[in-house]
Amino acid sequence: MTPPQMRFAPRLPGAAASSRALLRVVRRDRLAAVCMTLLALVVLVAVFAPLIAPHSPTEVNLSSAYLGPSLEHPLGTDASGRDILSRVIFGARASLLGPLGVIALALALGVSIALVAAWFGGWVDTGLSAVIDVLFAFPGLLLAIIAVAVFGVGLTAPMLAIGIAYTPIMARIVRSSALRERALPYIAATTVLGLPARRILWRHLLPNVWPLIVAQSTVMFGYATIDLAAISFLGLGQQPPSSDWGLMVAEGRPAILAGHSAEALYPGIVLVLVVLCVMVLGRRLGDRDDRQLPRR
Amino acid sequence: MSALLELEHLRVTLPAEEGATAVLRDVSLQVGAGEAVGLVGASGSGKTMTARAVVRLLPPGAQVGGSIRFAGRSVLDLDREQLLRYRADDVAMVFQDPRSHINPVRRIGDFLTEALVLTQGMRRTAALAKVTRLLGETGVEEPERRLRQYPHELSGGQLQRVMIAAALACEPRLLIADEPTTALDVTTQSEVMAMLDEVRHARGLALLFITHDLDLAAAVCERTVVMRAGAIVDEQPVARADLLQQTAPASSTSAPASSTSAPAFFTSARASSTSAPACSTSAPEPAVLEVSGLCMVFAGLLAVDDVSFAVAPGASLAIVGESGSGKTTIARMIVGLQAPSAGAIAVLGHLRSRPPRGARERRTRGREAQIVFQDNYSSLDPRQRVGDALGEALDLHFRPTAEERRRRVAELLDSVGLKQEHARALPRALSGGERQRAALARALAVQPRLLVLDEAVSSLDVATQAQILDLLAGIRVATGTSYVFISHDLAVVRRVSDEVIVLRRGRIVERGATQQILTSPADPYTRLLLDSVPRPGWKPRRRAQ
Amino acid sequence: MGRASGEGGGARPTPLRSGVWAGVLRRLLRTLATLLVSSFLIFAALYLSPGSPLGFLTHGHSLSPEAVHSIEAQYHLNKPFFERYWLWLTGLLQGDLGRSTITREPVTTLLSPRIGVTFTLVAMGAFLIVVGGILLGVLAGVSGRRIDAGVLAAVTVGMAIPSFVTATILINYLALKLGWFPVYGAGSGFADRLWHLTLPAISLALGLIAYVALITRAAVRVEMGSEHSDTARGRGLRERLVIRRHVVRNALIPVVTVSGITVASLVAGVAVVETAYELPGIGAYLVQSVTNNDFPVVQGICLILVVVYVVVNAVVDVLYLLLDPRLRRSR
Amino acid sequence: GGGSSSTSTSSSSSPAASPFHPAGVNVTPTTPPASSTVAQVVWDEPYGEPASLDPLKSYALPENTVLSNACDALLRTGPDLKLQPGLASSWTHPTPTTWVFKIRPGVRFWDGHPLTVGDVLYSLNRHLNPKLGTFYTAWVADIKSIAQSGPSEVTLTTKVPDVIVAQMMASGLGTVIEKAYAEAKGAAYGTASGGIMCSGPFQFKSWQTGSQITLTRNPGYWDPSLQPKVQTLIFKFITDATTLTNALAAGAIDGTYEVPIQGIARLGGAGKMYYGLSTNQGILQPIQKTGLSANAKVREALSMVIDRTGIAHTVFQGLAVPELAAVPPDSFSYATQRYQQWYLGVGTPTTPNVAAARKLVEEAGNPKSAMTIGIQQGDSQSAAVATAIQSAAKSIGLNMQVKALPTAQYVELIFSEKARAGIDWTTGNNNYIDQAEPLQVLYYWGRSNSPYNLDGFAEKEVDSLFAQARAQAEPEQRAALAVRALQLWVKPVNNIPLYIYPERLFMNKRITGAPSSFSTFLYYPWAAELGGT
Ligand SMILES: Nc1ncnc2c1ncn2[C@@H]1O[C@H](COP(=O)(O)OP(=O)(O)OP(=O)(O)O)[C@@H](O)[C@H]1O
Ligand SMILES: Nc1ncnc2c1ncn2[C@@H]1O[C@H](COP(=O)(O)OP(=O)(O)OP(=O)(O)O)[C@@H](O)[C@H]1O
Ligand SMILES: [Mg+2]
Ligand SMILES: [Mg+2]
Repeated sequence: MTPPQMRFAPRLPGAAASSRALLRVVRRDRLAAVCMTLLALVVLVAVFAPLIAPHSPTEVNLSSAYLGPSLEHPLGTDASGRDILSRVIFGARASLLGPLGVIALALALGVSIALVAAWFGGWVDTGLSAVIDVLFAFPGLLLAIIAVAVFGVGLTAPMLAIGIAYTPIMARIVRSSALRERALPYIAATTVLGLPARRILWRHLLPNVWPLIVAQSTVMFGYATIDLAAISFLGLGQQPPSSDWGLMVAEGRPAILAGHSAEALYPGIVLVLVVLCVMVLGRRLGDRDDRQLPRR
Repeated sequence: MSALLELEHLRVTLPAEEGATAVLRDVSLQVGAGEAVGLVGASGSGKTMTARAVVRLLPPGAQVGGSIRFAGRSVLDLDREQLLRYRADDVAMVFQDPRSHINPVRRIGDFLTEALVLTQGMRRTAALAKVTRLLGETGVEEPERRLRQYPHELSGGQLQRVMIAAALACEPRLLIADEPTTALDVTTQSEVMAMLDEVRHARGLALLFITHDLDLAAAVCERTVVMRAGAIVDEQPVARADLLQQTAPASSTSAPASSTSAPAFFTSARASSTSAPACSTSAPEPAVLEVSGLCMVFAGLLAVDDVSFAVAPGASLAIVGESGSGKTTIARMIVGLQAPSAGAIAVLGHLRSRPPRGARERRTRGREAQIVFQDNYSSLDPRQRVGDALGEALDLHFRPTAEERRRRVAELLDSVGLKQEHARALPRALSGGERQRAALARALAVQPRLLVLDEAVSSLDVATQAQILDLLAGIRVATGTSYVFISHDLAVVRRVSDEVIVLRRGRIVERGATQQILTSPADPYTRLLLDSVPRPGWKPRRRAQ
Repeated sequence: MGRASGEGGGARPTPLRSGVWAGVLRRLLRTLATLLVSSFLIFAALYLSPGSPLGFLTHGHSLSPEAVHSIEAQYHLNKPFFERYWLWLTGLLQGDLGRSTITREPVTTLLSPRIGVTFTLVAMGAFLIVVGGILLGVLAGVSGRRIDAGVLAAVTVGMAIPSFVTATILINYLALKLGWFPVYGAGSGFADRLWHLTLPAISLALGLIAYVALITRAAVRVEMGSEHSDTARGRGLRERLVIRRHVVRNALIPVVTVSGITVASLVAGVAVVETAYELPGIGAYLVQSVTNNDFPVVQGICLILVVVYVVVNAVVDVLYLLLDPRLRRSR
Repeated sequence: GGGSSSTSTSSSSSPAASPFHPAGVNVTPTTPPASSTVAQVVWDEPYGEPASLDPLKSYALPENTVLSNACDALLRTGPDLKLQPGLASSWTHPTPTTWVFKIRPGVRFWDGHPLTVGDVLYSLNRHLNPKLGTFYTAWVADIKSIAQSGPSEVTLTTKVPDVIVAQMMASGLGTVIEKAYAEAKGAAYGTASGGIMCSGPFQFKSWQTGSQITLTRNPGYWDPSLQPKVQTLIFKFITDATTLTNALAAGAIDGTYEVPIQGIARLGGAGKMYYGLSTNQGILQPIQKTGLSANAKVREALSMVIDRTGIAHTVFQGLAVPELAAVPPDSFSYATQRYQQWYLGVGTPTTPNVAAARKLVEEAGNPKSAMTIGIQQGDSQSAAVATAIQSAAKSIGLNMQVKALPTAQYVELIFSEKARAGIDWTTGNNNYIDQAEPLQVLYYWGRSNSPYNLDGFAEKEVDSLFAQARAQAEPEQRAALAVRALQLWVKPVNNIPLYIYPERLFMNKRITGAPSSFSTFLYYPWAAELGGT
């Protein structure tokens, strides 16, 4: 027989359920399908960037700066003669990693705080809510700027800061949803059955707030992408020669003056498209969830 | 005299995810001027949809076929202006749930006068005077003050009266009342129905009265039609009390003989369970449940006030009382979901004044007492299959082998009258009754010594109710499980309990043997409560002034 | 049936009007506590920062030890942490935010000319967000599929475009190509300032207009299909009246909250927009001061932004408390 | 001084390629003189807002661009980069360690008070007071005293014989402010609220921090040849290339030095570009005493493989030329031929020689560890240059990283060992020398005890030659010594030369007249020449 600890080991809560929900959304909805495909493509491109990119994103060739589109350079080259397509492709890594980190942090912190607060209630809830309140006093971008002031430029500090800034939002949403869920008799029933708190939290409460979390995370991913791009734009995020899309837009901006808009244009378009798709998917997931819950 | 309202072969189809569903398939009925017609049917049979079709307030995308005629005019052919006048002058609707049908952010006075001012062109002061009078007529105390209040400051009963007053304000010819009392407790229901009846007669209103309670319909209507699955069925309505009477003996003290109602599983498992005391009949056994001086205060509200009682092994105690009297609160305290403000609860002699320490004590307490909740819509984890829910309970308490678990789950499903396929179903795919049975099966899986049933059968149809009650009785005899049975349904109470306590505003007003209380109540409140329950030949009455 | 729950039971206790004020007072106290903790966090964070403010003071030119010492004394660099925090805090209460390590001017002197620009920008952004967002949302909410889908699409795109991208586009087209707006500067005088800040305000607001519009649309949708709206329709009220009296009024409650929070979040967005348009506001100055390690200025600006953010949020909460007679809110 | 500058003042057809200035660029230290008065000129400070207008703290571009018009120094750096008399009507060098400045009579501060020797002494001695924290510490270290030596005469005594410190009397070091005013203001002197009090052609009117500095014409300016023609002179602080270009194109800003290169194409219709002399240069400076960057072979290989022509053509769009030794050739204001000859003979390649460089790297043992170039955040040009260097290093198997540092950290590199940790090289736009004096290069980076000499270069011979040169007042002889020292300094590649570029000046159609040279706009009342076309 499996030891008791093993039996209550947390499975990935609702992962199957939410991927199923995603599939359902995609099957019914052409726009969502298009977005999904696009995002999948971007992720694939990011993962296999070295295989896909025709050139190295950092390979400078000063004699071939500002080339127009050609077979060799489908999107042309930038001020240093680097291949813009390759930079955009590698930029997917730099640009998606940050938001992923943000979401991971906001999820881990926010969901734990929320579940613990909702479950234990009383002074635990009061204390954690106070923490959430204080965190809530800092808009994401501002916290990121402070983090840069303290820890210096780069990806890590703004990413952590925005993750922390998103934590209270996630925590509030999850907490209220968990409180609502917690008040329902099925949770009471599991308590009366004698299930340990850990199991109730992981196997019953979390899976039921999970769709909301997924929808929220998706939308947050969109915002995190924009916020991190803004930080890069301000020169406080990733630094040259990174191919972060926000940074590329910022770097490419002066070249527009001289009529070379490609370096700013393409990463800008990809950035907007990715955010757009993520937002559309997030909203659809949220909608979907409402319809799916039993009518009460 | 031709009918005021005439529905002929009314069909309504609603757009659904795949194709369209016919919500109403074939509805034909007539309401004469000044006539009261009852429309009865199970939940989801299409009663509300019929009412909405009459005022052409169907969900977007609805397709309507057949005809609706009001005073000879075809309602479906009215143009926009005519439709507005028709709604404003001819029909009025009292909706099912007043709390959600009255704008929560506008004052009561605003709600009441809105139609008068905006559709009848009445001056506001005149309108206010009129609705004040109407409110008084419908039995709302201090009507002037109410006008300045917001909906949430009124009780459900008061709000329902406001809704009726609003419907009467424009002096319609036909009043459609959609389950106007479902949300109310029996005593209030009786009052509201009496008021409605009075007002209708006084004004010669035609009434289409929608309810799922046949006795209630019979009490106020001249004629009753029955609806099932979107169509009027041409059959004589059956009173549910009769059904209960037929299928089960009136007294539960005599053991129900059928061995099938208590499956082998319960007896065998209980016998093998070492922690549970043997079920013997030896005389001075300690009470399974002992409650003394129990109090519960919610933000200044004394919800439970000094309640004491005991339940002996194998006994069944019923708690009755109007809505809000504290029944559920007591139930929750017994199983430890809520800590009492004062007083003591002991189950099998173990005090439950503090939360359980550690997993072992949790489990022990789980085996001592279980509960089946009032609200079947959410008493099961919406993401857990029924079989898994049962399996989880079994795993926790008995650690069966996979084989054993499967067998026991099958037995449990069988015993509550569920099919084996239901093991794989998610709660959302179950009907209300099926969900309730699954919840019951989960509670039974633990083989508790005490089972608290909070309105556990109220949402079931009569036949299923009878079956479950049989099962409960069987288990009680076979295993000596004790019950605390909460219900407002006196017929059910009569059938399952030996003893009754009557609760009013958190206090016990009367207690005693079931038979005695139900037949000759001593307390006036108990009498009122009994009088308010619709039954054949019953008439709603206003509370004695 | 399932609805026969305790919900409809006995009359609820009538909430006293004083209940509202108690709520307001509680919110106020919580806000103050939050602000105090935030001020501590801001101070502590920058205290922990590795770089020394001395670094920039000398512009990379070496400094004599005496000069270093006098600077340290002037900026309390040699005092223990809590004493420095205390000095800073008590200074704050007297309107003293310390001195910039770079210009050696009082931070308040440095910020006062910049705050006007930022304030106007935020006010204009807030106006655009509230008016534009709510109008678009109501339009989408009450209209048929076509208009709804159109607004929805526009709004979603608007939400996905970062403000620095719109800034580039707007300057290039509306300011340079068409010459409708100035390409640079914050203007002087009221009308001129509004004219100068129009494009920045649009950049600032665009994504958030979209957000408010979405929320408004959803709220309007809910209220359009709400049962109490149906009651009004069933009583023969014209659709126009139903929308005005029941849909918009009720939808306003969540919308006010969201608009408020959104407007509050503008204070962070100004950093990006002011930098993109090179406006002399405190947002751009914050970014500049961060790169210059001018900690007193960073602390001062962060504090101002956080105070505005927290206070606006608190005001919105109170507004909500007053707007919704049900007062059934437990955060 | 003596000798002619390397510039051609002819503005005929576009000049042919030269190793000193880009082909097609007409370098003129002056612009067509102004012929009319103008009510207002809005000028930009592309490096941002000054931190202070106190000469003690004005040792950077933004401060001096403004200050040079408001406050007179003893000397000026003229458009041809040669020293001119300022508040000192003449100066002599009686002994190797003394400099005597004759203070011009009849000069008045803006408030009407006469400028006295007392003010001069007060101003100059402020730098010697360690409590006040001058930014000119390195220079002050060589000054022994500044004292009155006659009724209108001031004597500067240096610790060692030194000609170059006297040249610095054209900078903040020699700037004169009103004693009474400065004492009254105390620490607030030079701040936006404290203001300043000087005698320059433009007087300080207001400083709205974050937004602008406003100067107005000083009607009583003492120099008849530099009577300002602009009534109000406003400085804005736009740093973003795009915004600045747009503002210039739209006429919101009238002119600026250091015009953003990418924007020049856009400015055609709005006004005119001018190119001037410059003592600025782009170098790759090693800042560690140990590690790979200290390895002579690695340095040489790197220097060999950098595509200087590419950088000049692409990053600077043809507005720069490769630098052949880490001394800006426009600084060859005397003994020009001797210096130029040396400069052209150093032999730094302008296009990459990968094969030879590879060999050197091999000889160095094919090092695998990484080096890092630190650049200033937001300096897009240096970022592009660093990226090009990174790519070049990669081509010979060297691992080079680029790290952008916040301004504060970047400037800290110079004096904080801690800040330097992990950074091997830096490149940026702040490696200019203040005066057209090649010796300043050695003063900063060549002598062993300079605080700016970060890689620990120490060569006794260089030190001794430098000491002799700085003592030598005679230009040709000084140049001879300087060239010998420089040669020793550049031999084991030290600062790696990258590019030089003429100063870029833009004035719109309305205005003209400003001199176009770098360090003239820092140490000369350039705006007094500005006026209507
Ligand atoms: N807006 C809607 N869209 C789609 N289906 C609906 C909608 N409203 C009701 N239905 C479906 O129509 C059927 C009839 O619903 P209706 O509300 O008329 O039932 P009812 O008889 O009033 O039940 P109850 O007693 O529970 O009120 C049900 O199956 C219900 O699920
Ligand atoms: N968590 C709570 N907070 C505040 N008041 C509560 C809470 N739970 C119950 N009450 C109040 O306590 C009283 C008793 O409620 P309870 O649910 O026990 O009634 P009930 O007898 O079960 O009614 P019903 O028949 O409607 O289920 C009611 O007035 C209810 O509003
Ligand atoms: Mg209904
Ligand atoms: Mg109850």
